[in-house]
Amino acid sequence: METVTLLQPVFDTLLGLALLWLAWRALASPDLFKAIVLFITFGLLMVLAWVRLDAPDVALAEAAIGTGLTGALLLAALTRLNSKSDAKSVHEKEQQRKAHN
Amino acid sequence: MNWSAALPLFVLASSLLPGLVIFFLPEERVATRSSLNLAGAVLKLVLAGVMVWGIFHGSHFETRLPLLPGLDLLLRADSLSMLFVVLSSILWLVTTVYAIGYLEGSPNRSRFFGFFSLCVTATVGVALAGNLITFLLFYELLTLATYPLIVHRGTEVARRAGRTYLIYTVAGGTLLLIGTVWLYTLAGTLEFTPRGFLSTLDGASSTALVIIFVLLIAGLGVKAALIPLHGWLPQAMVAPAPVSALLHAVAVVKAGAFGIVRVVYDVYGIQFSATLGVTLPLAIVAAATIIYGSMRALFQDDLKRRLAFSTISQVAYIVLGIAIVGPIAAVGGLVHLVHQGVMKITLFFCAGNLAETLGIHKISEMNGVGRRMPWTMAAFTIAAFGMIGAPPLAGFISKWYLGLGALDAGQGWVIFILAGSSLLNAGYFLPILYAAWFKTPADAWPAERAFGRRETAWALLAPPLVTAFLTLAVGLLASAPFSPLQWARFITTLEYAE
Amino acid sequence: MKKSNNAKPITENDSRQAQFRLLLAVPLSALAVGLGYAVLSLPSQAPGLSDHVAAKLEISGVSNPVTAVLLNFRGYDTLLELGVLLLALLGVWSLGAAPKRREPSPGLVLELLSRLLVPLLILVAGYLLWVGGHAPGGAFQAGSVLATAGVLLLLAGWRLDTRFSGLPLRLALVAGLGVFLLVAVVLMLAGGHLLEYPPSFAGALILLIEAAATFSIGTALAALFLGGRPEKGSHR
Amino acid sequence: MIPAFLYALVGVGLFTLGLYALIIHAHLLRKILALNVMASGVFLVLVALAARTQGMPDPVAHAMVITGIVVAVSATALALVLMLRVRIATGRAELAKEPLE
Amino acid sequence: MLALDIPWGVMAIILPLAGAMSCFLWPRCALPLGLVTALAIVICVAGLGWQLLEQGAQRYAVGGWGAPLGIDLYADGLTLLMLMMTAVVGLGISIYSCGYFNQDRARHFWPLWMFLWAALNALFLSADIFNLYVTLELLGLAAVALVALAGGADALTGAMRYLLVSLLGSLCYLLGVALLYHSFGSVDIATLAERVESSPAVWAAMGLMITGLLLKTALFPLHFWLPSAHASAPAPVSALLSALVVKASFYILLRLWLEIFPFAGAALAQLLGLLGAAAVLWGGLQALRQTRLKMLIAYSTVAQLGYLFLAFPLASITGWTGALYVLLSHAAAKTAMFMAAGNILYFGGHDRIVDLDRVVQHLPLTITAFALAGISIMGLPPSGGFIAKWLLLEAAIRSGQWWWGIALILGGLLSAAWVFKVVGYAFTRSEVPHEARAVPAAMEWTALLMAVVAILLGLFVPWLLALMEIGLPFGGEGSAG
Repeated sequence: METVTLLQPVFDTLLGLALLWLAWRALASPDLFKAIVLFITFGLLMVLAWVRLDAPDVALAEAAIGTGLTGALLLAALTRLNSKSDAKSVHEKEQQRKAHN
Repeated sequence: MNWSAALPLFVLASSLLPGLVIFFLPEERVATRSSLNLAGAVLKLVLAGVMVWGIFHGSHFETRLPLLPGLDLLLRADSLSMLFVVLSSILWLVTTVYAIGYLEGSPNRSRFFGFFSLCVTATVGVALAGNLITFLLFYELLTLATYPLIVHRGTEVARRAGRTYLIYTVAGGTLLLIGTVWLYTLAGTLEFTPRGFLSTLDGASSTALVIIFVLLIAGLGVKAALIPLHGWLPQAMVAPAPVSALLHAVAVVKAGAFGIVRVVYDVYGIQFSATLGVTLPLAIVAAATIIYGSMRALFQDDLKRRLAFSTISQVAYIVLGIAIVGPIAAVGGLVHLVHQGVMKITLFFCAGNLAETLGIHKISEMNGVGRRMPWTMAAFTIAAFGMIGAPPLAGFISKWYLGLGALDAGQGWVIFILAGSSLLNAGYFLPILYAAWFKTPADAWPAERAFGRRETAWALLAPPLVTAFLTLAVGLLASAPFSPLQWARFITTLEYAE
Repeated sequence: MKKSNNAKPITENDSRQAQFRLLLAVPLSALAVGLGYAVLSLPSQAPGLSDHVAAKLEISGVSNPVTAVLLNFRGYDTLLELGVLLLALLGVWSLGAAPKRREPSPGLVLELLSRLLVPLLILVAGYLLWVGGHAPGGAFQAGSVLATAGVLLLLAGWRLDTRFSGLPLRLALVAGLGVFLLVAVVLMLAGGHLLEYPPSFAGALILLIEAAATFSIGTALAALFLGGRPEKGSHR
Repeated sequence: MIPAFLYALVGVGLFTLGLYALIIHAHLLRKILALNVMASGVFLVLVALAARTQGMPDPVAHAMVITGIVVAVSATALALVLMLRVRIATGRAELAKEPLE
Repeated sequence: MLALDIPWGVMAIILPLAGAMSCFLWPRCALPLGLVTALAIVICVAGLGWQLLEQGAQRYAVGGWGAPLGIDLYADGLTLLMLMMTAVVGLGISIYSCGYFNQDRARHFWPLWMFLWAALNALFLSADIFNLYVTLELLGLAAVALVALAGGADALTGAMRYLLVSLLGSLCYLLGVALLYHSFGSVDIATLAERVESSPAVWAAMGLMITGLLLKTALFPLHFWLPSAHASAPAPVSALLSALVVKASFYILLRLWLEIFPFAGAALAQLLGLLGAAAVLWGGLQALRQTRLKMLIAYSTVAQLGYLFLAFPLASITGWTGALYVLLSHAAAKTAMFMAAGNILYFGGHDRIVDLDRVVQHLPLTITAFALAGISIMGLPPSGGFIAKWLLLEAAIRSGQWWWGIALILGGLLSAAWVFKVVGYAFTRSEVPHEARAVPAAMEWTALLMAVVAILLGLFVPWLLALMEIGLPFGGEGSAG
């Protein structure tokens, strides 16, 4: 029991630092896919933070929405951003614009 | 609402409502439009007559609508406003007839007559305004209503003239607004009161009051075309002749001059203005404007341009009459408000006739035109002699009282201004008359239109004849009751009472 | 204003950018310090509104305080929030149709996973919804779990049948907000304030609203994942 | 230090970190990520400070955060689709430099 | 009096929400459904006005809990005027968009627009700073989606930038809400006003909230997102963005300033005034430089928003009334202007200012609408704009801070310059016949009607001021002057 209470501040500090570090990595990563994965990891750590703050409802919401769905949305958007058909339509647009000018 | 409160509103509505209807009339419904216009003009004249009669018998006409907390939209008929209302009602009727003839068959007439009616509405509003904010409101409305008339022809020159006009008048209106608001914060009221409402004011610094005076006069001086604020007027003569007539004789220029009278008499009060020491500078500006306008007029070959510079000079007489502190000069200035209007409108009608019938725009093209258009030139001659100040015409009365008043007030230098100006007037009008009557005509006129046996259309000929007759009549009958002179005397006794 | 692509301007550009970043870091650090100071200056003990909530929890109809706040005390916020979700979907749909499905076959693993997980997730959603009244959980959590199931199905290649992609789908999306609004108005018409539950019905009404909301949230989030409005003929 | 303030400070840090990334990154996906990090920071401040009670943490703040999370995911979804449309229309998933002329 | 007991304000929030849902459910009937809803909202607002006149300012506890636990709605004269503005402009826009959008666009427009209207009404009625955050988000997302409705690269980019700015603004605001809530344990404005006292957290909250709201209100220099978003949106959307949406965040700012941050101090007020003055001049100059009509009008919005902030350093009832009058008359006038621009675009397919002479003459009603709206914008009498200018100028001179008057005057002159630059084309003669699409009469007449409203605002001042004084939103009589 004693050790647990002693460990708690250490854990909190580590978690806080990890959150900041992950956010920083996610935002600075040159690779978009990596950035999104890091962001999802960041979300998972947020869930831990909510639990630590005695907010289980928020933790659940974060786990399901903040991490799960946002992550899925981001990955789907990235896929479409890199996909061929969209790139093709860009190309078409560009050609159309050229034809216009 | 009883009748005496409603009458000022009716006077406004008699031109506002026809104007609004006319905007939506199809171009080809000439008869409807003309009858609407004329009916409005006649109605306005009748109503104005009723009000004059009523005031003479001691009635009060006042309409008060709340505008802002502590500030009302106030329409009030006093002796000074009736002078202007009657003048504009008569001249509007005449100009309407003229404009109907002048614009026959040209495009965009519904638009033209719509704004034309708005313009007169604004002028009458300026005349009837019972406080400074109401005055400001109609003064700005006048700016907005005249702009479309000036650019009516849609040419590049017209647009440029319109732009110049706007730059001047919007800037002027802004100065007037600043002055008005500032005055309101100091005085707490803006209602025109005989002999002013500022002399009793405690605690307001006279510096502030002088600055406000300068702001107000500068704002009004733009429309009154005092130098150096006159730049828009010569350019604005690109507008159709009825517009020029209206601008120079009734609406815009007069609104400015009338406003100066109001500010000096009913806001500051003539005695208080003299105490503040603002009247002498005003008189000097007016005198300078008189001389400058006449000098410039001397060198113009374009007829309407010459008339425009003449206007600059003549309107300053009104201001001069006010700025010479003394009852006799004041009579001269006030009566010139009417006299100048009647004379100048005649001249512009005639210039329009020459342009419309023969295509003459320049004085150098006018040789012998008196033989081709004797009636028109006769009217022109009467008005021109009136301007010069030949007795017994209208202009003589004004100048006589101005001169007398100046001597009476101990401002002898004004006599020299008057004499010089009369000489200059003669200098720019007599050559025209000489050329028109005595020189031999050229082989062909620049662009002649045939009008059967008459020299030009009836609608174009009748108005200048009427106004020329008026020029003669107000001079000859100056001592009759209800003549402009007697009315001006009535006003000055109020201002200089005590 | 497109930058040309040769090497030199880019390095120049880069150094300018680095300067800008450094310049930006200064005020932002100041902001962080200031905000941190402001946060630390707050008293270390503050009850907030927890006492108020505790006092009224009994008549709120549920025993989970967060659900009580979400659906009862501040239910109006939640009502508008369901509006936000629906609105976001409307916005996405107004931007265009969903992209045509590209993946020819979802792959065995995904297919198997979805078959296994989807029923489980639906069960979990139902449980969360039910448990929300007295323990952590509730409409949003349940709805998002439901949406996860939907996303899995979509990933596995499943598409809503054309018959249901019109009005039925829209009804499903609107249900949450609609039921919420309807309950609110009916309560108001019954003589109370907007959303003023009679304590005896509060629990049941909240569960009704939550059920509808769960369904709509799940549908809406899954539809958002689709990234556009379902067009007729874009699927089997 | 009680964890409440620790996590609140981490929240402030995430907020500024996100703001920094929002300004410096041109790519829209990164801007959207940055906004999400900022939002997490704000939520963390809200929930962390709600833990300054004797017993049960303040549920009102938790409810606000759950509301906030749903709003955030809605906005993110709209932003991602809009980003894809911008990409299709202009060929780039970035905003043109400000047309200050 | 049964009708007096109906919570009209609540109805004004519920109806557009219900309208949005039904428009979404039955897109084919979106137009009639939307119009009926619009009419119903107008009736509700009228009912609320009557209620306020009879009973004074109203507080309504949603859920019956009451602040601080529950959410309160609050309506006083200020709320009422904002709701009336929204109702009038909203009705105009609803009618206008009948002609403007084709069937396909209308299907998306109506539910979004109804959501936006609901957000506006909810925002103006809310007395709870967290609830205000939710309404702000509702408003922002609806506005962004509406901008993007125009399609095309410009509109999409504009919408994207607008979305990012809007979200950033909301987050700043929300962090401020968090600090305030945790300082005083309430998110109810009235409760906060009682408890508030100066502390670092409150100052931080004030900074965050004001910055966030200024970002959304597009006060110079945070206006960078506005021109592209407002100019590229479909015309009715541009109108409602300029007329209503930017005003909503200003309204929150005003409420917070008056209620929660009275200790903010003169320095901050001077700063806001300075930014306002800069906005007036910068917006005016930029408007004059534009070559496209809608861009010009959008920059004029930047300038007009600047006027609103001139009232902060003046801090008198006259000043606040003046700012409120700017807000109202600008709403009507700018709606008319964007509608007029929309008509011109609809007719001729472009809005290049130099080529306007070929279009304008065929649309006399439209150009009249533009000119009348211009009169109000530049502050010439008789118009709402003139009254606003008068009041602000009076307040400036009375408080001895005449220099704010200079910005006011210069701004008026700048707008006069661009208004006449455009109107001047109405009088030129076009030689080239233009191939054109007939503009539905409803679109021309609504534009004209909105412009007439802007003019009429200048003639019914005492009546509106009497409404404004319900509940004394700007404090008691004593602090005048």
